[in-house]
Amino acid sequence: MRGDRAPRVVGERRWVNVSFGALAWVVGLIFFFPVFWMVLNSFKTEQDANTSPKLFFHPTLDRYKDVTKSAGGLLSFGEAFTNSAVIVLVSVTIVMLLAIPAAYALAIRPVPKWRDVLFFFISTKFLPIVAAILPIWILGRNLDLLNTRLGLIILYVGINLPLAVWMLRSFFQEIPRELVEAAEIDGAGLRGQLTSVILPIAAPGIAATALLCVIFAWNEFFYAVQLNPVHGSTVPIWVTTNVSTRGDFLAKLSAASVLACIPVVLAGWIAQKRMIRGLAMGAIK
Amino acid sequence: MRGTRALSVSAALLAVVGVIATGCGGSDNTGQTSGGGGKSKGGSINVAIVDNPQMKDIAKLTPSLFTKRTGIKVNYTILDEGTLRQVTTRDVAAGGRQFDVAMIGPYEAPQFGKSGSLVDLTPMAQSDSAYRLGDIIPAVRNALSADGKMYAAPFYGESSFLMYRKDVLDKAGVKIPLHPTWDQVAAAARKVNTAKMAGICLRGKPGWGDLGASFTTVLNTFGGTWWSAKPDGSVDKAQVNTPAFRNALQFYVNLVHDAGEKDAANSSFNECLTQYKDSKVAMWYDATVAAGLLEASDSAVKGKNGYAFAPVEKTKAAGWLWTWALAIPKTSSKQDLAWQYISWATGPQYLKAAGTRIDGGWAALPPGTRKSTYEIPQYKKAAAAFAGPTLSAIAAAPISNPGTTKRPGLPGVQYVGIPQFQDVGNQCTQQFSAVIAGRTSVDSALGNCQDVASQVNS
Amino acid sequence: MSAVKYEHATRTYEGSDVPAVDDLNLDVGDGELIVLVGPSGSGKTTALRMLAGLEPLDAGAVHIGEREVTNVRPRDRDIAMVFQNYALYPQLSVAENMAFALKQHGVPKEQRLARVRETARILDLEPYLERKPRHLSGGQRQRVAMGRAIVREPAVYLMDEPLSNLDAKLRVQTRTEVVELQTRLGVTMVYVTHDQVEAMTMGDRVAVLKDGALQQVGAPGTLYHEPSNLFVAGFIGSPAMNLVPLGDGRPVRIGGAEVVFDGQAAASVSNGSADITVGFRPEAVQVVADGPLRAEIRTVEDLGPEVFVHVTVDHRGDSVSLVSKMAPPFSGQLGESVGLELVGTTHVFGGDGSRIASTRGTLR
Amino acid sequence: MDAAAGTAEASEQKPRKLISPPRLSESWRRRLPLLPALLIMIVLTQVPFVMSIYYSLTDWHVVPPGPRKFVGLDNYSHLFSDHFFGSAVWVSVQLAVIPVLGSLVLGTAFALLLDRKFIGRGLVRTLLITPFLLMPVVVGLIWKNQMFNDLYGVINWVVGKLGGTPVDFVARHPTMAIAVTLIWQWTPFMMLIMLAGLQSQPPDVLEAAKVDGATPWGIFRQLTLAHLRPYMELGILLGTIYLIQVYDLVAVMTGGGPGSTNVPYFVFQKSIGGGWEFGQASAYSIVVVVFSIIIATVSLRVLSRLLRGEETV
Repeated sequence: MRGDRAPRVVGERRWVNVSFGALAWVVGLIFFFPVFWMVLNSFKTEQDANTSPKLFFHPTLDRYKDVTKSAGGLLSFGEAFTNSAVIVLVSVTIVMLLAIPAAYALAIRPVPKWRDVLFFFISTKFLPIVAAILPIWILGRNLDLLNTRLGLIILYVGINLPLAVWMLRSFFQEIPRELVEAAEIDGAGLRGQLTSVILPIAAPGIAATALLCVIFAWNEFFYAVQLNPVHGSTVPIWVTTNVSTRGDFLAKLSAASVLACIPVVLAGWIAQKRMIRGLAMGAIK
Repeated sequence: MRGTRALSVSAALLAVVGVIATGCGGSDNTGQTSGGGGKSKGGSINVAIVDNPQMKDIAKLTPSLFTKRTGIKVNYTILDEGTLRQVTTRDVAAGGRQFDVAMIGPYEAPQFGKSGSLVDLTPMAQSDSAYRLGDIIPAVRNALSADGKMYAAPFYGESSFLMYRKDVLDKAGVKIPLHPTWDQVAAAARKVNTAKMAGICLRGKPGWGDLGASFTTVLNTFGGTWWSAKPDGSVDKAQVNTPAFRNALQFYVNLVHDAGEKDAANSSFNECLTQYKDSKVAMWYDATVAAGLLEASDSAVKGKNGYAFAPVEKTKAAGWLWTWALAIPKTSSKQDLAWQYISWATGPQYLKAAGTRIDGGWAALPPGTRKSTYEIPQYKKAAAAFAGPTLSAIAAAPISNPGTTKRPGLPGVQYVGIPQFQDVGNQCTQQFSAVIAGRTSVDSALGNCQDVASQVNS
Repeated sequence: MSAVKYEHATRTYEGSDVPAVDDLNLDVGDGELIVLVGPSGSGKTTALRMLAGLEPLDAGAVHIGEREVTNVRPRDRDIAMVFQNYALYPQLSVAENMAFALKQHGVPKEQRLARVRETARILDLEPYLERKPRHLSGGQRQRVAMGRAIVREPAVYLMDEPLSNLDAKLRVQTRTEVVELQTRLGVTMVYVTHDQVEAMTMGDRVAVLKDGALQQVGAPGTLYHEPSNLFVAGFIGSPAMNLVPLGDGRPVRIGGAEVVFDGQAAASVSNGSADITVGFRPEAVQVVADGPLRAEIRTVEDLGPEVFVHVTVDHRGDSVSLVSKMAPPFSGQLGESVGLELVGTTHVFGGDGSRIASTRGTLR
Repeated sequence: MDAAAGTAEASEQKPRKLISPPRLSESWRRRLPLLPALLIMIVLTQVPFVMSIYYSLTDWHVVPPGPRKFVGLDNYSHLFSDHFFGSAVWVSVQLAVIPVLGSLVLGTAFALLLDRKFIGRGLVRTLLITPFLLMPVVVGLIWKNQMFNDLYGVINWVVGKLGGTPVDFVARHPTMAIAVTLIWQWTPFMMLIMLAGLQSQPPDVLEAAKVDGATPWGIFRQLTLAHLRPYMELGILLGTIYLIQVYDLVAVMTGGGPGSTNVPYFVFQKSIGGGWEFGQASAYSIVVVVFSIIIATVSLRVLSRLLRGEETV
């Protein structure tokens, strides 16, 4: 927090900066309100949650107990969490390991038909997922990948790779060409250029890309429920088991959702630290 | 300095992959069997159930009451109604081999049974004395059978009836007979309707199982039908553009507009339950299971409710029949284990054992499947206020002749038992919901619905 | 009336307690080209940025003309700045880059174009006016950056090591062009560089900074011949001045030979007891066949007009290296033992590094 | 899986001995880093795509389970006359354009706010990112039941307090209700991209502009906006790609209907959402893919500057 204190900008009247800071706070709070309301609901009884907005109520942790209490055979939060963690971490790591060299080959040392390659990558996202599920489910069944973590890992690599390649390529475009050439003259191969020049400069971009991949993979529900309803079920499936078509469920759902997004909030917070400009400046000087 | 920082980042990334890759490889296959937890004495089965409170209760009691006794481990997949239907239908119809037991309704049971996707449970049920097949309420058993073969064992049953606030209606001097007509109910609703408390809560959310269910019961009793039937009972012509259909829809829409609840076009069971318990509506026409929730200990309206049969117009009875039942897909390789589970889950012993172990107490037992449920003394006492009306409503459900004319897809009251009805029902209720929301007119909705319905040929 | 005035200007970056610029007092005359020079981290760039308004002042004040601008926004200071990496606007063409400042001040379009075209003519950038910066060479980009400043006709020009990214030959050529331009336009210019050759050749006056403190300001010659302290002596001049620390030993001896000072300063030095350091420029020491101070030739650098002879002297046990500037031809061979003779001025620096005396010295 | 990912690493790890590996031709040396990603994408996405094309040429009913009969282009014939599909496409267009532009404008504004230093900047940035961290299903339920709800919604509670009459947003204006929810959910996505874009702007250019007399607004209008343009286009492209796939928000908030059924929900209804006609559903999807490719080709190659750049060797 202290690092954020506003440096005095010459000639800028104090209140200008303070007002922008205040505006940012106001916007942040308004935008955050629905999430805050959800968190608030997670501490209410179903009765309090399903009636007109109540700010003052006696909080209870029962909803968290209901949600995490589980018996054998039922998908528990722990099991869903480990499944999701393994699937997301492995798939995003593979995506980044594939996307970084690919982006290098599309931005810094572009391959001959790099436009068509980029177009191909994005075109893979045009088929509506609701239709893609038919062949994917049948392939999964025939390859015996239904209800396995590996199945979803492979699928999430396919889902996130185009996003990662496109974003990284845009951030790699920003890298001053002469810095890469300088590293190359020093004898740095692909890995050398990556570690010494590209990663430091593009760090904000890489962090943003990795974060978005984690978010998409962590929150993916449709493929997960269709392919892994029994084993290898992920956190989103666990969250929706708390929805009920007969009876109130809002408070329970809020509690489940709060637990579900804690890891992603952490990922977001960690990624932000990488997104501070400092790094980029270091490399250019 | 900057070089080392970047190096540490990529090194960390590679390390993570290394650890995970080995871990993943290892955990990957355990992932497959972790559910199985190794081969215990009885083996393990995969069961898909809907996420209603009664189903969650049995899922929580399974390890202690079933697995301990039989050694069969049960992996539950709990999903909401829509997702469950997607996953189970494909598994049963397209051979997914993911489930050994799937929870389906009376809409699917006869169809899947006839198409040979489900195991006929009748022989097993008859030979299993503990199951007491005769104890099942006839209407419920018939709804789940085709050509005399029972394809799913009922776990939960519900009909539809009218619930109303006795105190509010008495104050307004309104009397509701035990067998009311829709005109009487509409008049009462309009009489008690105030800004603070709406007259009646009727479903308006699109979906053949939401607005579709309530509206179809009204359609039947108003003498309308979705399709006419050929002599052999198969689909003939769409009847959406008939006066009877239009009257039913006009009546339904007018009643909702005049005395209906707020946010009607988005309301279904849950929304109406919330508004009724919150005293925002005086009357409510919906599933009988609601009574259990209204009379529950923590309900604000406990003891203030009157129950009446589903209102009629041109027919003697109009209440719908729905049951969630457990079926065994033909593709399952553990049909014997599956039946052992089904006979326990839907048998009489579970009902007796669960009474003291579930949160809601005796009143929260799965209703509407067995006559013996209604003879359990503790249940009769706990569910005194609604047990009688529920049982009689279910028994009276006219599943084989819900309307005034011949129609296809019997048995079935609030739906037409043909595969195409799901899609037609969804698209038409989307149009009707838009009418309730005031976005389209009755005529254009009926026109669109007629187009969709007439694409169906037997 | 001075064009630019630093008055006790001080700046301490957050998180560090050592001031980057410490109590700087400096006056710049109207139309003068003053060069701020010093090693990296000496605070020269910070001082420039304080004048530009890109760095706030923690104490003291800055004046431009008769106006105090300490808390005035950069855009209201009527200054122009050329950055080390040129900082050209990547998306704008050369013409738009040069006209940018005028456009911000609402100068009408035709007038802007006229002034841009005029400046482009001076810097022969006319053929490139419509190009984008990324399509220009380093030298062209540097000239566009210059053009951007000239078009504005500001009160003061600020230059932050503008030539450091050019190749050696282009740097020398551009250096003279900048000086010509500055004299022809008669504008005040504050020029920052780390290259002391650039400083000596361009500056009317040169200000040497070290660790945020002003060491000395004066004409290039003064700095060269009368350095105020040890640091300035060592920093100015290439190759650097020969400096031999002698501690408090008297009489003053280097290696085998004694140094005799003439003139009244000699008395105060020879019988004082403070630590002293003796220094003399390469041209102040000559290699002779048999001088009183014996030395051994280590390397000989023949630059054409002059030859630099690097020798080592055995001084109190460890070998001290000295350099002498000889006129060609020079016949000494590596490893040959020769004598050294003092011909020019010898400077004497006290314990605190300040210069005590500068007189002729001879070795005996 | 990891073996494939490893190829890019392995070929580099060989210690650079004096005699380097056999000289790959220049274009192949450039292709090497791209190969793993490209091959994996081809395998993962084209196999299902080809299967989809095949299914679209068959009449395949799953309920009641019937065999797949090859029917050629029958599925495509009545597709163009289906006005429900037409209105679904129109809803999809609305649910892509409005949220993308809305979240882009808001995202850029928030990124600018966050690019300055102020007390608690890190916390505010976390607050602004959270909407995007929630599951779409949860977002839909929160907004439907707690924000838009006619009786219990917070918005109507505020409207009521201000003396207005509560409006049933989701029922009366389904498209706008979903669009607003999508804007709320996707603004952080755009903000993230814009923030990374802002921080890749060379700082000395900004200082030069300040010295040259540009006001903060002037700097934004003339320099920052131009610098951000590729990032905006990237945000629009990626945002649109994901927004035309939105399906669970429609299902949860409105359950479909005129003004809310978009193409994915329409295809869902045709297939596992009740129609169980996999043949027809695939046909509609292939048409969607064809249209998307046409639109993307036009927008990427003509309008956007994302693919511009010097042609290589």
